[in-house]
Amino acid sequence: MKKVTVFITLKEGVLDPQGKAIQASLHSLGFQEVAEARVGKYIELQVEDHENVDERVKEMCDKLLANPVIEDYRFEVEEAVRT
Amino acid sequence: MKKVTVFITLKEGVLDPQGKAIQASLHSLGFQEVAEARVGKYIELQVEDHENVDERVKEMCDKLLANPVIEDYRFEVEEAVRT
Amino acid sequence: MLQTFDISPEQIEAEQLYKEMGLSDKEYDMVKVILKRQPNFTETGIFSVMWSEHCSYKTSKPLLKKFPTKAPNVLQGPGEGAGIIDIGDDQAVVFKIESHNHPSAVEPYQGAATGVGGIIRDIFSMGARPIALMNSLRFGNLTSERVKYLFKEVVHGIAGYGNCVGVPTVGGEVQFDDSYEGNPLVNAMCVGLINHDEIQKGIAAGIGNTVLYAGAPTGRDGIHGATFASDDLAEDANKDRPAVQVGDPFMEKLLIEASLEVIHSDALVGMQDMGAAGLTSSASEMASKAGTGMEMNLDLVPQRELNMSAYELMLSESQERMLLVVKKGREQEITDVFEKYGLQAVAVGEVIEEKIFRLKQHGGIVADIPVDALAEEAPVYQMPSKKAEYFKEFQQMEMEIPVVTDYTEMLGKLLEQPTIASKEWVYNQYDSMVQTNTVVTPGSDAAIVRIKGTDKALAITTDCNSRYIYLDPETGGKIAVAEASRNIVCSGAKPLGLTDGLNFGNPTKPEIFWQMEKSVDGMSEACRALGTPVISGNVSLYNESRGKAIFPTPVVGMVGLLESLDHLTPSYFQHEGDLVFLIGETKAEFGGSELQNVLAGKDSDEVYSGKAPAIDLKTEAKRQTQLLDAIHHGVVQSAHDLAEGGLAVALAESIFNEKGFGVSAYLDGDMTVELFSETQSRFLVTVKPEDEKRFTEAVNDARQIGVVTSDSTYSVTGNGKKVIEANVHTLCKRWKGAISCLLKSKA
Amino acid sequence: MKFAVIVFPGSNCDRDMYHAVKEVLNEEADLVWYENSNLENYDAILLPGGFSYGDYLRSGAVAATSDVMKQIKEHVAKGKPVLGVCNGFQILLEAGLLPGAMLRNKDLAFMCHQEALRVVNNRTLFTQSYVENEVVRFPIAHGEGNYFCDEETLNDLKRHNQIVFTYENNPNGSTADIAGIINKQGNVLGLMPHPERAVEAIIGSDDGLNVFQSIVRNWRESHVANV
Ligand SMILES: Nc1ncnc2c1ncn2[C@@H]1O[C@H](COP(=O)(O)OP(=O)(O)O)[C@@H](O)[C@H]1O
Ligand SMILES: [Mg+2]
Repeated sequence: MKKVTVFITLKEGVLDPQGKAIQASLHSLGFQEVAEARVGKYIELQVEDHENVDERVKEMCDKLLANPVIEDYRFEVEEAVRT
Repeated sequence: MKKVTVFITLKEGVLDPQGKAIQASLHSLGFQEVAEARVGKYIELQVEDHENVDERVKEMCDKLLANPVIEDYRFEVEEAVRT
Repeated sequence: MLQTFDISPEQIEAEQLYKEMGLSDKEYDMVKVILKRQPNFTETGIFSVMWSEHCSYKTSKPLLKKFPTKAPNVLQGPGEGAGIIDIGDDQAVVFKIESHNHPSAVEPYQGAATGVGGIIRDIFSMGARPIALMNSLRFGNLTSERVKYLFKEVVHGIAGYGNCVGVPTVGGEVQFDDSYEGNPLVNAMCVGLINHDEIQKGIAAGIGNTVLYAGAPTGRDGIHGATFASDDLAEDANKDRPAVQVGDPFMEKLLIEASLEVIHSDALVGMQDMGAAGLTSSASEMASKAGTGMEMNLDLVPQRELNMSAYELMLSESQERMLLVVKKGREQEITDVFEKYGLQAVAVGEVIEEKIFRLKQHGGIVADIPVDALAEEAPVYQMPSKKAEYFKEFQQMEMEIPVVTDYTEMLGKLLEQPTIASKEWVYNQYDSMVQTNTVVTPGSDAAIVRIKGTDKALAITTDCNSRYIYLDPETGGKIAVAEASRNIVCSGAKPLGLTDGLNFGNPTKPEIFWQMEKSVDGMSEACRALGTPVISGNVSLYNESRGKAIFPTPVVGMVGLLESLDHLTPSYFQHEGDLVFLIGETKAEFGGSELQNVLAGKDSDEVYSGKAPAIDLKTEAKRQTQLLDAIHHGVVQSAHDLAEGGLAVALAESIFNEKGFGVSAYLDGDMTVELFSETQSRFLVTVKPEDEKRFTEAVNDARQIGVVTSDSTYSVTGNGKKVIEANVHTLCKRWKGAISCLLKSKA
Repeated sequence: MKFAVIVFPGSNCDRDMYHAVKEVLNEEADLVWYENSNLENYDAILLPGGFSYGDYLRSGAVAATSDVMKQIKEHVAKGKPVLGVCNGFQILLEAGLLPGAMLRNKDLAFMCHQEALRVVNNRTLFTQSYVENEVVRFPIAHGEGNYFCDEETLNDLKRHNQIVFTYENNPNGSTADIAGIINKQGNVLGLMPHPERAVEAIIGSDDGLNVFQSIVRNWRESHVANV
């Protein structure tokens, strides 16, 4: 079993209203040091061992998990430590 | 400047309807190997250098970024490479 | 949380572990008598949730008996998932209100969302299509960050769930008072529409029939939620709390469609949602109602997590689950329907003749309990009641007329009070129009939802001024029902009946029980006087934080019928030159008023004092009947009831819309009283000049107090002098912006 | 003419769409469950609003990958009309039938109210019954209606007159006030506001009826011409 973590972020140049709102709230809570906040998605997949896991995950991202018009993605594959 | 990445996930045992739906959809796209999907948030912060960055980020998470009733979080701090 | 493994019956008794689960010593002894042995861990848990206030109504049952519940058009009174009232043409309206206060205090988004999900299931489990949602909310004042967070998240949660399932949220109410600071109230109401021949009941009839479990698998969510709901909110509400229930509105939407499809099959015998106390209460209640027993194999129950114990499976409050009883041999027809929607429906047991609730797991019997002991025969207590000291004091107080110097400024201030201010910030986030039936959207006295294929419509409102009820529970209880009825009548509809959400503090305190008793008395009397039976309801007790109770808040959700859309009457002014009439005389009544609130100042401990406004139910009933008649005869252009802030606020609300009218009013007497008193049973009505005679003949206690103007000025002349002159847009801006302004401002 | 209203798991404006064409306009219409459907015999396809698949991941993303989209693409290739409203619009974007993507509303909140729209292009089969630059009122009800596209796409949209409806008072932050766009071929319209909620005065507006009437008129014209 593999643990795959996919990180999906908004492309540079795409406005991130959620990030803006978080930044503003952090400021109003006194965290003035936060110069920018951007919000993305984090997806954890448990994937059964399979040839070319990397390729398959890439396909999942392209077909469903990320929208190329507004999002970039990257992912990491590691051995799953299941409890 | 530091780049902080915060990973927020639902606590063990808390229902993740979004993850369930993604898993089902990956299956119907033929990715049968996906045994589980869980969705979390990924927040990238650009933080001005500051003493005890770690402590401050922990505070941000506790106060705003994560909902301690249903979510866990972890974060990484690294030197920012700004473009 | 207690661990379920390896705890023997002996240990439960010796260490009094039953107490931790919510059973008293006496109740535990009763259980032993019923079982003729010591209960095991699972059984103790089952008894404790079934005998909790939430499921058994053990302290409120004697009070609920006082409500009038019958009328010729009532098809189903309290007792089922929801009540049903006939509306003609073989159709009926189904409705109920439910609280989700404690979960919302801990996790406001999910607490509110799952509250909405739960009440919707109550409606469609009767076979009705949910057509409208309402909500009644109470929070502390919008000054602390925590309260703002609770308020925002509760609204988001309601929106998040209701919008997704496609049931419009058409109205509601929000009030703010310090008493709700640590214990907000989140009551949600759902209204459904049903054909007479589609009415379902939650019964497990027919020996040998199959018990089907449908919907989401069971996880460890909200275990002991029912007893939790019957508990004081501890200082640290986040500690030691059950895993929060998370709602999945998408799953609910599929469940609605699948459930409304299976009711057309005669293979279906009974259906009930799994609400509080999950599988335990739905299964045992279905059997108890049918006079049967039930046997279930817990190994067959769909499970989301590994190694779940029988205790956890039976007490879990995972959302979006239904229990069905289906004719033996015809399970496939039903499971096929669920499958179409991607839902699992699996056989988990059968109906048995022996009136026993028997559970098996891993090849052994894990619970064996007489069914009726869990439901009908649950203990009922007559709690001691004592007239509250504060009440005696308030009754002695002489009413003084408060001093107001600048009426224009006071009007502006009142309009900015969050309880009076526009709730647009709230309802703009709700999909109020899906299903394309919403004729009157949020922002009016009552919401109006038409019934497609007919010329009829339903009017819906929720009301409860808890300040009056705090000052005088009996009078306040009458007012709550009367106000709801007024809102229905103003829209042109005839009140049909109501659902009540009784939110109170700890009933074991005699003064709290007295509040409950008296408000129920008052409500019952008003129901009789106004002809509105109670067809369903909900009780939420122990609404306290740090030992201090909320204001007694018995919310009234009322539904009325517009027999023709021609009767539809707006709450705001319609044409320039129309005559403005006030129905009812005005007395100096300021106890519990918004004026009292504004004048009390921030630091005062007791904001509200004195007597609640008086109400005479005969007068109330007469005025409502006359006004409705006048509306039906077509002589009324708009009608609005007078509530918080009195006449001054009602006049303002009547011109705050895109029509751009103004008003010019002339009054005599004490201006503070005329403008701001909250005397009951009053209405603001506009009439075309040519209809004046017909109107005054139809309605006795009306007098003209002004005219609708076109100049966007709010003007009042008192005793011949100008006392208020204000620009409508300026006033409206203050009223509209007040809540979002408070939410943005820093504490 | 015959309409298909596609019902996905989680669609919730399907009946409203059906009511508009079937009961208000008296045209033939079916609610078509997304699985095992045959769309061949329908003249127009309507993708209703709602929360298909809970709007989990991204609005419309999961529905856009479902099998029925293949048939919808064939239908489009034949030049037959497809109208996607709200979630239907989001599905069309996710499926690549229209350019761009939806972001969360700029204020992050779901919003529901009447909005004034301008019909900037009335020379489409969906808008021919409107007057050019007519201002109409439709309800909006969405949390992710903030239309986004890059500069190049925007210029392309403008060049080909693909912007059909714009907001008079942009409520959600949409690029260029865009409320609705059409594909280059002119037979796929995506629209965030709800014309099907504006088909009877009693529910607040009947300004939306012309969208459906336009489709019918266009079909009648071409149909009669073909005979
Ligand atoms: N929680 C809410 N949800 C939806 N609509 C609300 C809510 N609170 C208030 N409203 C709307 O705002 C309007 C004014 O509310 P309120 O001041 O409580 O009116 P009333 O005094 O007539 O009961 C009502 O029409 C109601 O529909
Ligand atoms: Mg009112």
